Amino acid sequence: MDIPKDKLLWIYERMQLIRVFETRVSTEFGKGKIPGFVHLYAGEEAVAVGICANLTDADYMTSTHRGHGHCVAKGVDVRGMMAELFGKATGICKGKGGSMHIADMDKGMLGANGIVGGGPPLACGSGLTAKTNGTDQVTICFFGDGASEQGTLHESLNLAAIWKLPIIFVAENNGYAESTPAHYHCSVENIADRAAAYNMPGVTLDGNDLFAVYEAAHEAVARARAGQGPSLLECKTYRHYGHFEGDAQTYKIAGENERYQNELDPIKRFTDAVLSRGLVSEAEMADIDGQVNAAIDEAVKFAEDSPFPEVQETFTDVYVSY
Amino acid sequence: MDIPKDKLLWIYERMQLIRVFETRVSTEFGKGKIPGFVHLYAGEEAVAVGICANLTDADYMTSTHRGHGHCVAKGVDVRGMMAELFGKATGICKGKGGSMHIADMDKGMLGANGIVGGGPPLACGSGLTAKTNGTDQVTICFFGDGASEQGTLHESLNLAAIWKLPIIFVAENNGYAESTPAHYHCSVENIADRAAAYNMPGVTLDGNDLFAVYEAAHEAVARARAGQGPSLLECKTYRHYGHFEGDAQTYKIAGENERYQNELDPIKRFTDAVLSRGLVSEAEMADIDGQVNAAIDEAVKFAEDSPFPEVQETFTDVYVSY
Amino acid sequence: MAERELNFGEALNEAMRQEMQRDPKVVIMGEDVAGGADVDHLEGDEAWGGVLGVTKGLVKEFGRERVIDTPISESGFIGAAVGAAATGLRPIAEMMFVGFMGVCFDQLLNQGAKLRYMFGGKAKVPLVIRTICGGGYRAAAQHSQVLHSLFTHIPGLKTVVPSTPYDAKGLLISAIRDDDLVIFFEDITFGGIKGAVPEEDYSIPFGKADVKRAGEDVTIVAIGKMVHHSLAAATELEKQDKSAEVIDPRTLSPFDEDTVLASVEKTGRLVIADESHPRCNVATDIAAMVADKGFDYLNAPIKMVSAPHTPVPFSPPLEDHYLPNPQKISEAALGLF
Amino acid sequence: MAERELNFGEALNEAMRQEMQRDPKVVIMGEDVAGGADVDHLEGDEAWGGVLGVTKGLVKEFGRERVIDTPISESGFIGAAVGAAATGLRPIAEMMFVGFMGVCFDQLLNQGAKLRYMFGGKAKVPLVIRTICGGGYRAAAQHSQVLHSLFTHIPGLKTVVPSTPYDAKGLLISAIRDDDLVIFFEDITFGGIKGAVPEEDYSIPFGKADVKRAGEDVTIVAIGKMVHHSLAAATELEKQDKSAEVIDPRTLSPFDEDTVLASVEKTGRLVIADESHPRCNVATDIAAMVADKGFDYLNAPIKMVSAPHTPVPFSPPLEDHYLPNPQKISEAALGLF
Ligand SMILES: Cc1ncc(C[n+]2csc(CCOP(=O)(O)OP(=O)(O)O)c2C)c(N)n1
Ligand SMILES: Cc1ncc(C[n+]2csc(CCOP(=O)(O)OP(=O)(O)O)c2C)c(N)n1
Ligand SMILES: [Mg+2]
Ligand SMILES: [Mg+2]
Repeated sequence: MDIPKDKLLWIYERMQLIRVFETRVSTEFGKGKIPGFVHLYAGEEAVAVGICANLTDADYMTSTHRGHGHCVAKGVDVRGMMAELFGKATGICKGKGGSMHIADMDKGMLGANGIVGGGPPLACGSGLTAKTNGTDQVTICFFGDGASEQGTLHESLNLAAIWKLPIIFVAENNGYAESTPAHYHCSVENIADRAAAYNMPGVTLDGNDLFAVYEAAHEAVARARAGQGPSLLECKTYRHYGHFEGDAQTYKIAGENERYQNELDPIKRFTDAVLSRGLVSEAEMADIDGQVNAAIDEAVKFAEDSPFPEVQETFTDVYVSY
Repeated sequence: MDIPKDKLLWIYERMQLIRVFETRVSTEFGKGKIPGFVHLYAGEEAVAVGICANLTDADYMTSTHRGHGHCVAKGVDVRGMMAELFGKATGICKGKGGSMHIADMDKGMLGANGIVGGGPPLACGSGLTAKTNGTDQVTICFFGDGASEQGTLHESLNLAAIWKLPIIFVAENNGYAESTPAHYHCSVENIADRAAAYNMPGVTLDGNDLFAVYEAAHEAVARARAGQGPSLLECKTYRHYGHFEGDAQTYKIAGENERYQNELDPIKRFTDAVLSRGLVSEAEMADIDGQVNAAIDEAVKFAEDSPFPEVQETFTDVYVSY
Repeated sequence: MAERELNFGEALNEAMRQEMQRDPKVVIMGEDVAGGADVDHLEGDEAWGGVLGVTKGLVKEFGRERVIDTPISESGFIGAAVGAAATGLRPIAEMMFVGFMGVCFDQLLNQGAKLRYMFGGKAKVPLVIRTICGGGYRAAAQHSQVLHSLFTHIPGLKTVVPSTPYDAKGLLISAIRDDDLVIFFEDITFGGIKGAVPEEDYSIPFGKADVKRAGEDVTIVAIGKMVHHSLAAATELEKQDKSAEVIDPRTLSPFDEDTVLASVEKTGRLVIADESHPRCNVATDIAAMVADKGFDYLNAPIKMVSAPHTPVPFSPPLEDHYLPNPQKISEAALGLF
Repeated sequence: MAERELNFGEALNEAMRQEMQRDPKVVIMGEDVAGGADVDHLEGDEAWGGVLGVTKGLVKEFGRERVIDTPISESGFIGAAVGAAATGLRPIAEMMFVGFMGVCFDQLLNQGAKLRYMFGGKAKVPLVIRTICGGGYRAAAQHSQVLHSLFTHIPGLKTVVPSTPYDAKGLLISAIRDDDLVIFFEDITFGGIKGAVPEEDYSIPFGKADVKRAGEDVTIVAIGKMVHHSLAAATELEKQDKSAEVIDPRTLSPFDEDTVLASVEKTGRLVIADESHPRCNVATDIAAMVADKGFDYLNAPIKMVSAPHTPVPFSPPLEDHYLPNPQKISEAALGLF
């Protein structure tokens, strides 16, 4: 499947934007600038970007604790995201949510989620809204391999199937749930094999191959828009960092990190492919790299320079009885 | 597979005991003697009895809101059961549980359950106990077609699979969850097709055919005792009554009740089979019928004659701080 | 006001019907809320209309796209209701019995209740969850719970416990129009209660208690079914020359502190009747509020009449012993003189 | 008493180790309680030993049959722990953060808490659920909750909130030996707390409060982290010539009413510090108890210092504003004079 050039450039830009964002988050976290828990998406960029390359702002998305990449791919402003991580008033959620609760309703981004398995039921909700309103909006529901053992996923897959909801369930199988390998916690080899249990199409694919993700998503999105119901895509991928910042990663196999950070890295593979096929030039890429680095520098500066919220904000955005 | 004669007699006796028990419960409920909610098992006898014919008292069982048949099949005393339904002090749970919470730890019967989907996680628990203790006890986990859409089932099937727990999951697919047909609420045709999603054997069978149930259970129980892990059996069956006493059953298809109460009735089919094959005589069956009727009469009389619990019992069997 | 009388369920049904007519974004979802989904011979008709028949007839008027039967997947469909509310629908979800809320508790605690706050106000969750509560039906430990105290504890949720058909209709209309997640409790024993209910739609504001009976000597704050028991207790107290004021808060979150404090200022005595288990319940919540803000008004200890700290027993004599009743309430009140 | 000092997590670890040595029926289960299950190169070793490392080293001593990593299936494995307890094991299940309890709430509310009662006493559920609670870690709304009030409301559960390493060890040993379902709360900020802990095993009885500081003028009842804040507040109050008695109930259910009432009888003033949301929380529970049973002792209103009725905000200045602290406690106390 041919991807138009402007989309290829957009894809490269988004993948780099995620990568540089996450690298920088790791640095700023290390400096103590970012409080709380942070789960980095670096290494999995081809999944979020390959999927979101098929969407518009009107489409919905539910996410996970590892949500930065999903947000960037869906077009959420990185300045607002970085400011949110810093807990600043200019954050996309006014600093009240933080890394695990970044959301942007204007972009259809229904929130990162600190509860593993929290997203799939919400996805059925936006799917139901689209169906009820008769629009062609689709919902992407990202979840991890660990989340696939959560009952909410089962219930949501079944609901989406019987109601023919326009949802693409995307299992991001990065091999681990915290320190627990997928081959231990999951009773089947491929999560997508479970699609049959709901009478929906299921595909397992190389999640570090942008083109494979893009194509599978393209088909699933078309199905969903056409009212033919949900699909389940499993993208096998890997996280370059630990589960969260601070994880010693002793469970990882020797050489695994290196292999995924080099030959199996999704951005490197994408770059090699488009360069070797002459689809994009090195100069164009260098240009994008420059913009991306500038955007992240600017986002960090914006976050640092922004004020913290006024303490009165503690009591807004909720009915407070006492 | 040949079933020994004493077992055939036991099977007939248990099926009749369930049938007469339930018929009588319906009558006593109609008279206002049995308070609360009552869900009758009549019509599904071949499932509970066909499964339990392969068990000993040491084996475990988890049940559902429709639990009377499971209890009787597991050997729980019908006097204690009837007294429980009447709310009497002599009830198997001292009258504190009622129809939806009948339990008998001495028989490995871990309780009916008012929560749909409440049983499967508990079954993983008794399975884990047996595995940890190194015994050959198996656990039977009964659940309805409606319960198969509950997340707890998914989690439990996966847990049992990865831990190779000695559990037989038995889907009692009676076609309805309350008034909602299985073909609406369930995204696959056969619940047992979902076994593949957990890498365990799954079989769909005619749950009104005692022999089919017995044989499938025989194999699954042997597997479990041998440490080969769980299985999923789906028994297609039917309830002769409404969801609970008082249900007008307008959702049932014309003639459906009659067909299942006559030609497809599990007791009638068993009777015809053993009689025609000369395995059991009419006299032997009549004998059993007499005993069963007497046992149920005696259970009702016992229940009626028993006292209600003393009100102080409200405060026992729990730590009461206020 | 029309003299027309409706029973409790009819009042709720009318509230939903009128709101569905008014606003096409209102949908109903839950197990058997219509019933018989995909059963051919029912055609447009329903099989159940909810387990107690409260949604009866709505599917005929609004169709199965707006009265949606769900599988027994409460995390799934309550979570879906949250997601649908956040994206523009206004769902009314029926969570059959409040005792089942445990199977979808995260959808309430961490999703529905918190989205608006965590997202810095950029989402709202206009969702009503209707649920059956209460003892007295011999439905045993899992099906007889009250649990409104749990939900009142959680920020981001509103909790409503009507005691009359009139209140039920007006409060449900307010709940449907509210932009927050509202849990709406319907006592299982209210089927038989009748009362005057206007035909037109009307709303009763949240956070406004109703003085169900005026009195001078003792204040009784009563929740749900306890309102009726307290009115009976007040009649009994009258015989002992004690005049009781019975206050029905109607909504627990928000809670109308002012009406309660003003009454205690007048009477100097407070009894709170709440069918909840006694620890950390709404009775303790109200007692604590008054022991703080109304301390100087009090002439006597605050008495709470609650269920004991045990599960609900099945056997009728035990359940009767377990439940608060008019006699326990009047005795508690008399003990203050 | 040994002079040896342990930190909070080490004290818990030792309690579990000693109980596992003593009783082969004790098993541990939870997500990453060992970590790295089925990872070949770890062999007998673990990867994590729990998210905060509290179970570190136990898998080496007791093996993966007794320190069991679970999938992220909390309903499944907490329900399994209930079932295992009912059939003879004595599991210690780790439910990482208390904010996740919503995903398995039914297993607690309707199964673990109620089996013994519903079955007429014929089952017992000797299960401990350890869980991380509390704010201050900038972990935002879902990971910073306290929620002990919810569990204290539910009959059939016991709730334990230790505040020191010494109490943590002794209470956890009691919890493991208890035949009921115990929820054991471990404050996320306690990692740095150290204290003397005897090497031998010892148990601290449930329902026995500890007077962490004796005083004459005002009683401060404080839960978990609030004990430390209240001790700091007491030091501050001392400077204002007010002598505060700080009581740590240690277990919320059972609750030691006598110690609190005796103290209020002496001081005439009561402040309760509880990090919970303010409605229907443990502070209101204690306040209501005293407003009933200790009314005559009171010389002033009862003051509660709780978190506000909002989710926990992420941004540090907001979270600091949200959380109770020594200053809020001492100010509440001073307001009573
Ligand atoms: C209900 C719930 N249980 C446990 C956790 C703790 N937790 C956070 S992330 C995580 C692992 C998730 O694994 P996976 O779904 O594979 O996502 P990944 O981190 O690999 O992206 C766990 C156990 C949680 N946040 N919510
Ligand atoms: C968690 C929960 N949700 C809903 C109910 C109400 N309910 C009781 S039985 C039932 C239908 C169960 O259907 P199925 O599992 O097929 O069992 P059957 O009644 O057909 O034996 C429902 C919805 C419940 N008891 N628990
Ligand atoms: Mg993973
Ligand atoms: Mg069924």
